[in-house]
Amino acid sequence: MSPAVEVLVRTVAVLAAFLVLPLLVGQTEHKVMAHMQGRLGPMYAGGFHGWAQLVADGVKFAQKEDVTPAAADRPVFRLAPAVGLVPYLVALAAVPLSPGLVGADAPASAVLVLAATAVGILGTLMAGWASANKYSLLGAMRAAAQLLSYELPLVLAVASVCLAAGSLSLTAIAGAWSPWWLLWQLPGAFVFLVAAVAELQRPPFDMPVADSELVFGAYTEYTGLRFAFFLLAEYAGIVLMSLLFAVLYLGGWKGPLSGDLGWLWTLLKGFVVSVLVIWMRVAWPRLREDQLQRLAWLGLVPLALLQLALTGVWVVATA
Amino acid sequence: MTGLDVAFAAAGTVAAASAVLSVTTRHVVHAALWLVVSLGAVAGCYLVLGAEFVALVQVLIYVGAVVVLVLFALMLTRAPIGPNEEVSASPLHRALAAVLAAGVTALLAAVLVPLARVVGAVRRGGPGTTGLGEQLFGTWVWPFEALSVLLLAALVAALAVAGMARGRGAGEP
Amino acid sequence: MTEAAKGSRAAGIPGLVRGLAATARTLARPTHTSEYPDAPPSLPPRSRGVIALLAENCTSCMLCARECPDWCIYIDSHKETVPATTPGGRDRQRNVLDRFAIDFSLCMYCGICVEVCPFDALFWSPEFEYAELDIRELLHERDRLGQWMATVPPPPALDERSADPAEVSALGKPARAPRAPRQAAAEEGQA
Amino acid sequence: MIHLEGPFLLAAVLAGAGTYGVLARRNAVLVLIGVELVLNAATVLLVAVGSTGGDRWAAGWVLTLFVITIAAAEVCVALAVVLVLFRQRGDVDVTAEAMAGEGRR
Repeated sequence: MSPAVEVLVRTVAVLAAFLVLPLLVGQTEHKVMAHMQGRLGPMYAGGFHGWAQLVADGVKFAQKEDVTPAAADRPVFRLAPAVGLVPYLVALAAVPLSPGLVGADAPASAVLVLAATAVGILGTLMAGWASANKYSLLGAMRAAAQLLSYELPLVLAVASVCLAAGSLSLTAIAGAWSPWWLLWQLPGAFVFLVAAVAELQRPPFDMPVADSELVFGAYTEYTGLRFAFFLLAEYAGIVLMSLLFAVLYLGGWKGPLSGDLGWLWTLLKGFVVSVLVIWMRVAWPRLREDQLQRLAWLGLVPLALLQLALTGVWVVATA
Repeated sequence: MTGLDVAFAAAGTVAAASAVLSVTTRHVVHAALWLVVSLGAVAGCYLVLGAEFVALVQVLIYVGAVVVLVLFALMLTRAPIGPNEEVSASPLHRALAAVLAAGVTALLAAVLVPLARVVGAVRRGGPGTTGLGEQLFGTWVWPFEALSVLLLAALVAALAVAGMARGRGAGEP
Repeated sequence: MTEAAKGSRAAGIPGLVRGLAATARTLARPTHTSEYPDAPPSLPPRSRGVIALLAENCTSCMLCARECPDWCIYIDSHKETVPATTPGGRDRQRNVLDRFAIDFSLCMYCGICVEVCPFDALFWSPEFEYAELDIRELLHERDRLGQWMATVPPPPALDERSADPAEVSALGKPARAPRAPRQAAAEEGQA
Repeated sequence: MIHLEGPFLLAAVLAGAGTYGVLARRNAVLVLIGVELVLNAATVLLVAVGSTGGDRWAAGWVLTLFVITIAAAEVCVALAVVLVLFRQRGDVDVTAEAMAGEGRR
């Protein structure tokens, strides 16, 4: 295969995964959340249990009018959804499904993924500021405060795993994984999961989009496709964080029959994690802003540092 | 001119142009956004130079944290939409600043560009991520530790400054 | 930190677990959703859907129209003379219903009209699928009201243990003793 | 292979732009943006010479990481000061008379 064709195939594959997996998670959220609340969820679109609901939603969004508020900062307002969406696409390309199955095999892919997700927040900030709406601005500022606070424990937790594996490459990390890590890296895994949910601004950490206080936070003024892009970014974020959790803490493609079907294991583990993320949304109430910061700085950061020390001591002791 | 030269020229042009825009724009928040573009393009330059890890850290820390903090501060200190003449000094002041800035650029370029031949050319032969780690925790381990103390001190200082203001605010009738 | 905050912190983790458990339990149970257009809803007996009219019973007495709190019942009628059936008898006048309409955009389903109708001409029907796209089309005329009579459920059976209706129990009673003649009573009074 | 003229020129331009930003801006946060640009001029230089592979310049990358860390610390403190300033004076104009709000308290 010539390099050009290979690049094309990889790009198309990553793009397809980027468009399909979030829809899958979204539909799972529709159905799981509905059943957890004693409802059925969408039942009509597509015939069988409403499987095409999100496709129909997409068509609906595409038909809607694209409104830019008169007082808004037009270029920034229009650019924000792309800034929010593209980093997740880049990050998803670097997450391996199995040793040979990765969109772009970067040597320091763990750092690449973290760096890309850190850029995604700019989209929210731009959207919130450019909307010329006080709720949007408040939502953006809450999002900024929240994401800055939770970035630190997230990076520390990932650093611990990288330390344990002795590599910054996600492929090598999952390669070095052994079931013993489940216990050894448990505090780090907990920190990562909580911080990831907070990074995604999902309930119980959805202060920035708290509908009863801020309408829809930074996305209040958005309509049509641009709004759909933000939604897609949220679900792509769930996919990304779940796959990352699977690769970092659950061994990725390791499992029975992992020879050829390793990628299936990664997807399956990632799916389980995303169901957990959905479950948290259904089961728990939203945190207050001060509780949010307290949890990050007094709970997660010390725990992540503790995990880092534990990992370091163990690595040095066994070296 | 090699292919890499062209790539660096492209990224460098973007970085330089957006840097100039970020210090000349009259929109407060646009300045920070142009800074994002500039820093991102600088990260691209690092990538072209073969320093992936430094590029990633640049994006992670600079774009992900520093600029977000700057934007946060801009929004907290009133950042209206639209051009605002108040953000820059008087025209005379600006002209003087421009002369000085041009002087700095000319001086640096005059010193550095002849040096370029002396130093050689980039062969993307940097230490690599592994080498970087070895250097960081070998030769440079004490400065590294000192930096971590600096970070801690900065954190405490920021908290103290914020707390000081709050204490005073509470004291006011 | 206050005592209350400490208490809530202690209750935090079990509370979170309870939340997860409750949602998981609901997930495992059948849902409450009724798929209405596909599956008919199971309405409680005697539910108040719409008011049906049995026009044959209506005497145009106007009681319902007058008792209606928001005056949503429209009745037009005229008098007709029924010729005497017996020779030498009197001609009788009779009300004939021309129009009976209920405006369901005004009706608040209080049921007072059904209660006050002395001739059992109005009934509650459980039928509820009569939504219209235009509010003016909710003014339903006599024939439409009459069609709903078919959906009115039969009246509930009488309670077996209840006392017999007055008419029935009256039949079973022995006849009263004949009154004393008026004369005798007058005499007793004088004595 | 990349000729070093490019990186060096970029560093010069970034430093010039940063200088202009520091001198010509009145908003304290925007002054900070100028400072960031000057710091980036330095890191561009460091990375470029660090990538030449010469032993003399081997520390370039490490120093870049240090500069980035120091920049983060600096921004952290500087913004805290700016926010306090804003809370006390109601603006962040660095050309206004020093502590114009002092008389109020």
